[in-house]
Amino acid sequence: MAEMTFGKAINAGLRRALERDPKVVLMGEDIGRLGGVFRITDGLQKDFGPHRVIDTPLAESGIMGTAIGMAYRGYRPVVEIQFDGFVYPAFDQIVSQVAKLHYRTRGHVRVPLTIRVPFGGGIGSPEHHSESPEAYFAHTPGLRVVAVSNPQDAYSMIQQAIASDDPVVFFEPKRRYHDRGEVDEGIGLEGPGGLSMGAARVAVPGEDVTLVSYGPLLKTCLDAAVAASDEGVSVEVIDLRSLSPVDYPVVEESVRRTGRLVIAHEAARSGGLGAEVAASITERCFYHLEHAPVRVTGFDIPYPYSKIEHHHLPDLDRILDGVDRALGRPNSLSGLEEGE
Amino acid sequence: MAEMTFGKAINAGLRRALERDPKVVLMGEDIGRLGGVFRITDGLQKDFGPHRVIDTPLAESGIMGTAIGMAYRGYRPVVEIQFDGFVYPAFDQIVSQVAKLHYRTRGHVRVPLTIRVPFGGGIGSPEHHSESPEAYFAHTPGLRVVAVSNPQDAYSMIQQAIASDDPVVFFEPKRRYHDRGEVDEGIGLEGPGGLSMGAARVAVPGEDVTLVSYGPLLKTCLDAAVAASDEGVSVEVIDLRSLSPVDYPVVEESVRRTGRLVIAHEAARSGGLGAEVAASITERCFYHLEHAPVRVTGFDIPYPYSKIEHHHLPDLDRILDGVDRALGRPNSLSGLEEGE
Amino acid sequence: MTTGPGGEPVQLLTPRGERLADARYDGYLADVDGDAGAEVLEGLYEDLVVVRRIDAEATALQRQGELALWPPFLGQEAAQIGSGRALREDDFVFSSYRENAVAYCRGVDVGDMMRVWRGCANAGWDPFSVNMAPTQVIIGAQTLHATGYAMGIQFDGADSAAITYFGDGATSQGDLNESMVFAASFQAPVVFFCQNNQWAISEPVGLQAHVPVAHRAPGFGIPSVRVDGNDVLACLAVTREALERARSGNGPSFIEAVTYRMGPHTTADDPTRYRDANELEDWRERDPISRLEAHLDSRGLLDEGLRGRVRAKADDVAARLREETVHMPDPPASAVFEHVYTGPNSELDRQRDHYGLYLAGLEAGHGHGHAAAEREGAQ
Amino acid sequence: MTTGPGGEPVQLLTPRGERLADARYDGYLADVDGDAGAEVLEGLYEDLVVVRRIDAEATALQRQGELALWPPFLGQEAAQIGSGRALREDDFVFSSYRENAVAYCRGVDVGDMMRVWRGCANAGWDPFSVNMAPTQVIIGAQTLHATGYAMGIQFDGADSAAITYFGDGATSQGDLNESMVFAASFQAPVVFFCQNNQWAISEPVGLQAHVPVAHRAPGFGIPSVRVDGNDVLACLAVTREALERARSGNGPSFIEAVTYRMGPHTTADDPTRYRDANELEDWRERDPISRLEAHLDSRGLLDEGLRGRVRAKADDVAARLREETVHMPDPPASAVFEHVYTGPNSELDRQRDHYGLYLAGLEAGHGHGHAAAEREGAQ
Ligand SMILES: Cc1ncc(C[n+]2csc(CCOP(=O)(O)OP(=O)(O)O)c2C)c(N)n1
Ligand SMILES: Cc1ncc(C[n+]2csc(CCOP(=O)(O)OP(=O)(O)O)c2C)c(N)n1
Ligand SMILES: [Mg+2]
Ligand SMILES: [Mg+2]
Repeated sequence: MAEMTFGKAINAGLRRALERDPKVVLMGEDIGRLGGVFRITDGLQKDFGPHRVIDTPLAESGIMGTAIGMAYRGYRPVVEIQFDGFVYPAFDQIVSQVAKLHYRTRGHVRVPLTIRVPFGGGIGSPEHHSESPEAYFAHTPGLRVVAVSNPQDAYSMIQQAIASDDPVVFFEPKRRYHDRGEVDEGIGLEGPGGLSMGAARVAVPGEDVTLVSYGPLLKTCLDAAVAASDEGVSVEVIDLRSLSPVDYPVVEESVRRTGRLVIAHEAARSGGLGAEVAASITERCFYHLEHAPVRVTGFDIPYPYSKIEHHHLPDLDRILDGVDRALGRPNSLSGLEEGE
Repeated sequence: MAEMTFGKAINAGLRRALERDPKVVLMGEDIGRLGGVFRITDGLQKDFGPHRVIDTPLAESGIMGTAIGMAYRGYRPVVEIQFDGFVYPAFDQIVSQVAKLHYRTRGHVRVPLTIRVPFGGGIGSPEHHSESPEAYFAHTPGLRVVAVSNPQDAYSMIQQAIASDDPVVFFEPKRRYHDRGEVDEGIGLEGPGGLSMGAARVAVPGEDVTLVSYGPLLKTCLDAAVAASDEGVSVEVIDLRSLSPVDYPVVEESVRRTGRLVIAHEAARSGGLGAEVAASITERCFYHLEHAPVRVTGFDIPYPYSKIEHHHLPDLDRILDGVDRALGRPNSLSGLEEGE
Repeated sequence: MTTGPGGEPVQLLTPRGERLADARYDGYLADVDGDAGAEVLEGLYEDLVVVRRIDAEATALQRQGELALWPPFLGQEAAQIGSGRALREDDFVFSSYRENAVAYCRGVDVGDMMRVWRGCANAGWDPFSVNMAPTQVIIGAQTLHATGYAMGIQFDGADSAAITYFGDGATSQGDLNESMVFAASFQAPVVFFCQNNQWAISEPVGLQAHVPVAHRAPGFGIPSVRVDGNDVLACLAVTREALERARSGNGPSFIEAVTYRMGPHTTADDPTRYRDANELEDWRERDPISRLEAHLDSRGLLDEGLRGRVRAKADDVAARLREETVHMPDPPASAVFEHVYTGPNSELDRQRDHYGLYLAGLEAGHGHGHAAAEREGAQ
Repeated sequence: MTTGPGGEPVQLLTPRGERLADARYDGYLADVDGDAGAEVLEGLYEDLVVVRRIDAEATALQRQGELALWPPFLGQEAAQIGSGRALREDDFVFSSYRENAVAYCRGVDVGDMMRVWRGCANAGWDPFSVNMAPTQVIIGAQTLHATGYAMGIQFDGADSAAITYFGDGATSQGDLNESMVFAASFQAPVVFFCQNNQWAISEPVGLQAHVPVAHRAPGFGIPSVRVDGNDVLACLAVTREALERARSGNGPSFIEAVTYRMGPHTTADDPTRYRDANELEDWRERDPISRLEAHLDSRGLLDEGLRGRVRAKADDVAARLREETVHMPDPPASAVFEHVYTGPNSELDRQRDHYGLYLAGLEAGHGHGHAAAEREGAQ
């Protein structure tokens, strides 16, 4: 076990993947000498050389498209998108090629690509640096989509994503890069209970309400569980980890016990992951639900500038308010509830 | 009133828009001399000239980006994307520019763009010609998203979309282009009850189940209502028309009466419009629901080749099966239901 | 940009079939000009005739309802055969949808070639069995795959090359231009082969490119050549030169083959709506097959023996194509769910299982059966 | 591609301040060379000094925590002022994020200029009040807007022009290349102004462009020129020529201004991680301001009077900038919901109303108040 930052944990996971398989190559803007704008690839070009850690021209469609070509050639590219907002120029190559090539060729061509996307807000950046585009990818069949919430998962899941023969969009909560945590470097391609990448995790067990999240808000949800417990409410926090497919059995088991579900994410409310989780859990547990699933999300707005971003981002209070709403508590003030 | 095809109705609506406002320009691939691959712009370049109906180079990001520039200059561009699958190269310009520019500039810059997208499957085409990408855009704040299901709406709503000062993604169900219907050419920018573009429409009133759809499947839903009524089940069919924002009061009022909701679309199930409608209606009518909302959708697969596309596309039987499921009927065979 | 002596596209065979000497390119046709040249020329002739026959047969099958669609390459045979025959087996091809004559050169089975166009698959063949990627519909997308593949060749230290085919319309797409940026930057062993057939559906090349297409590449640091795309020898020679450049570590090349799409864009298109019959007539005179025939004739090779052999081969291929196409089995429902992922996927597997139950129920007479009845009625 | 006589970038002022005669460009500097030239030169000098001061003040404000971020243009003043001062009021500018000296030329208020960088807005100014689009973060995106705007000018029959600024890194993006396709195809009155400052964050220009950037445009049919970007007169002259071409219906132009980013990419960047101190030293000798000072001096214009006036102006602008920045009011919560749409939106309006209720409740002591307390604690 070693304590390390979230960012360092990804770096260590990438290093393991590069060591393990000579076909693993990293591609992206500024990832070489600079080590990436977040220093996630720090030192890797120096140690593995410019053909393993490749600074590319400034063109995201180009990066994605050439990575696909490298995959045809037997490589296992790990693409870094510098910030969430810059993934859109590559959207066509991701949606029409990366996601579809294995299906198109009836299994002949595998695209074991990992697309690393630092995502989410809260770092005081200008526009396009704080997007939460995960729902676009979760709605794209052929992709696997994961989001990590802590250094251990970051370390293990990046290796699992790279080892996956399916393309994986790997979301990293950039505002947590400097958070520290214990990392067992023995947990790599498989965890104690098998792959962690596809498996939702009960982060805090509880009895009254199921609180589901992923990525950057997981920490806020953990705080919410503590705060709620001070008020006598027992919150079960689930870290989805995989956003496509969602590991519903874990959420279902929890909601059958609690009868109440809150889902929190930074992305816009309409058509976000929360809608999918709410709809699927309602289908699976309708007769166990005591209350409609509650969504605590960003608003349906473009990401706002940094002086007001704290209004947009669900914080501890809004998540607690969501928990109250799920409990049908009268002090709830922001509900989009029946009858209002 | 005149009978015309769906395609001709859009053509007539475009013509009215071109006549009404000299700042309206059409842009796209092959829309001039050829009149578009579906002939939707047939005759318009001849009558309005090559500066009003502009054949562009073959580059969707370029079309969208130059259309934005034209909007800066006071124009009101109507962009044709030749097929749904070709909208992705323009995704960045749509998501990061079209959707955000008004917000970015605190209202100084308006982007009254209409993005016409022939969408959906069922026409026996090769890959990339049968996509249903509406959920991507409905999850993008700043855009309005509509889908038309019949010639009258096509004629009226295209004019309303063009007149809107917000950008509108306008989905046209290409497999219905040859369907015929009555069109009242008096209903243009405003209908008898005001704008139709934003307002969901009760296409068939009913009492037992609310069946919500839009675009190409609306016709199938109408057929389903007839078939169900033969079996003694009264289905209320709602045509959403606007996918962002969804006109929830209309759906809510219906579900409060029926207690049962089915949502049908061609797009993949996970993260589709159905998830959003199911989640929102559950929030709004939880205590009125007799059954979990039921989704009848395409599978979570890339669009399949034409010989098997009929399996993927919800058809009359699958929609009726969905209605059965919502009614808790035992002959339902395909439910993703609680307890299975 | 390299052109012929008069600034015209490089031509080694005139429309009348005369072999023009060329200081730069003759070296690349040593086999053609040498003693065993007859065999090479006859091979090319056979290829041209056979692929034209494939094209005609596919067009006919579409008219007969056996194919859903077909993109004819009529008129573009020399560009595709000339370049396709320059390739080595270990080279890799990334084409668009119109390069079925190249696919023929790669050894793609003619039945597999029709699979996509009949609607029986999204890709007709195993790309690794013929070293050719599947049909690409998204204009320009494949050019990046070729460049990435070529980067992989380079990292592997191999001496093969990638080649990518695309149309004049594709030159407007960001992806093609980004491909050239990457190819130049990494000096990747990739050949950009543009078939400028003058049209992108209804749009003339002048709308895409204000100057000749081949001008584009040098601005990216990539040498280019403009070649007569209806001259199979010239296409062969310039492609060989480009491949040699790639193999010897000298980076990418760009070839503009000036040709003409004699048919419609696809069988769904009606070109009379947008183009002039005269244009077609002009290009008919530059037909790639008559040109090679004239040359063969001038070398005394075009006898009835050759004609007969080639015709027999074409008949044979066309018959096989038809046979394999019309008997292609419809894929089963289960194919819908296969190969989305390489392994299990909880959500999709659930959908598959439920749909299986649903179908089984329908089969057993449960459910409604309206749609199935309708489909049956329609057949 | 046009270059100076030796194939070097066009230079009209040597680093020592000598004015080089140039048959092609002298005509564009008649005002500078003429009797009233002193005024023009002094104006340019003032601009250069003032914008450098703006840059320095903004950098300082960032270090003091008053700005969240700042992208310095230190070293690029001549490219921006030379081109910016060539523009007419009715021309329209589409820039990236680094062209704040151009914004200064357009008359943007210095407080507004800081708005984005303080995090008080996504766009600092009303684009239509200064005919300059807002800061663009997505690399290359604005070049298409410029081209479309120019198409609009053309359709309107006006004689103004659009100009778009972008970096060397942007030349790799599909959007810039598609812009050139559209501009050439429609012969749109647009000027592509590339500030090649040698770096795209940590990536040297050679990774993006295998040959000089200015080579790119002619392949699209767009005339280009390579200019010394640290020579304010040369930048002025070549931009005037390009604008004249645009106004007279002769289509687009491409300018590569060869310059250097003397500072970090942004205040968040540490360039010592990737570049050589020597390089910086070399470029320091080509400083755009010292060069103009040398020239002014050689014309006997650089007296204490001028220096004093310019310094006073710079002091004044800097003071105003600081003042407006530090007193910029924080926007209200309601701003979050404003201007997403031009009119009502049922879903968003509902979210706004509920959030209003929620905030009012928090204010009144309902709810939890943890996060608010935390934020307060942090301040
Ligand atoms: C991204 C994208 N946009 C539009 C289309 C529709 N489309 C198919 S073929 C074609 C014309 C292509 O012309 P060209 O590149 O010259 O190739 P050709 O068909 O002439 O061989 C168009 C516009 C597409 N397939 N992909
Ligand atoms: C589409 C996109 N990709 C990546 C980035 C991140 N990024 C911001 S600036 C920059 C470098 C730009 O270099 P250049 O175009 O030379 O302009 P300069 O900063 O030198 O003025 C990068 C990679 C971005 N803003 N947009
Ligand atoms: Mg073509
Ligand atoms: Mg730069």
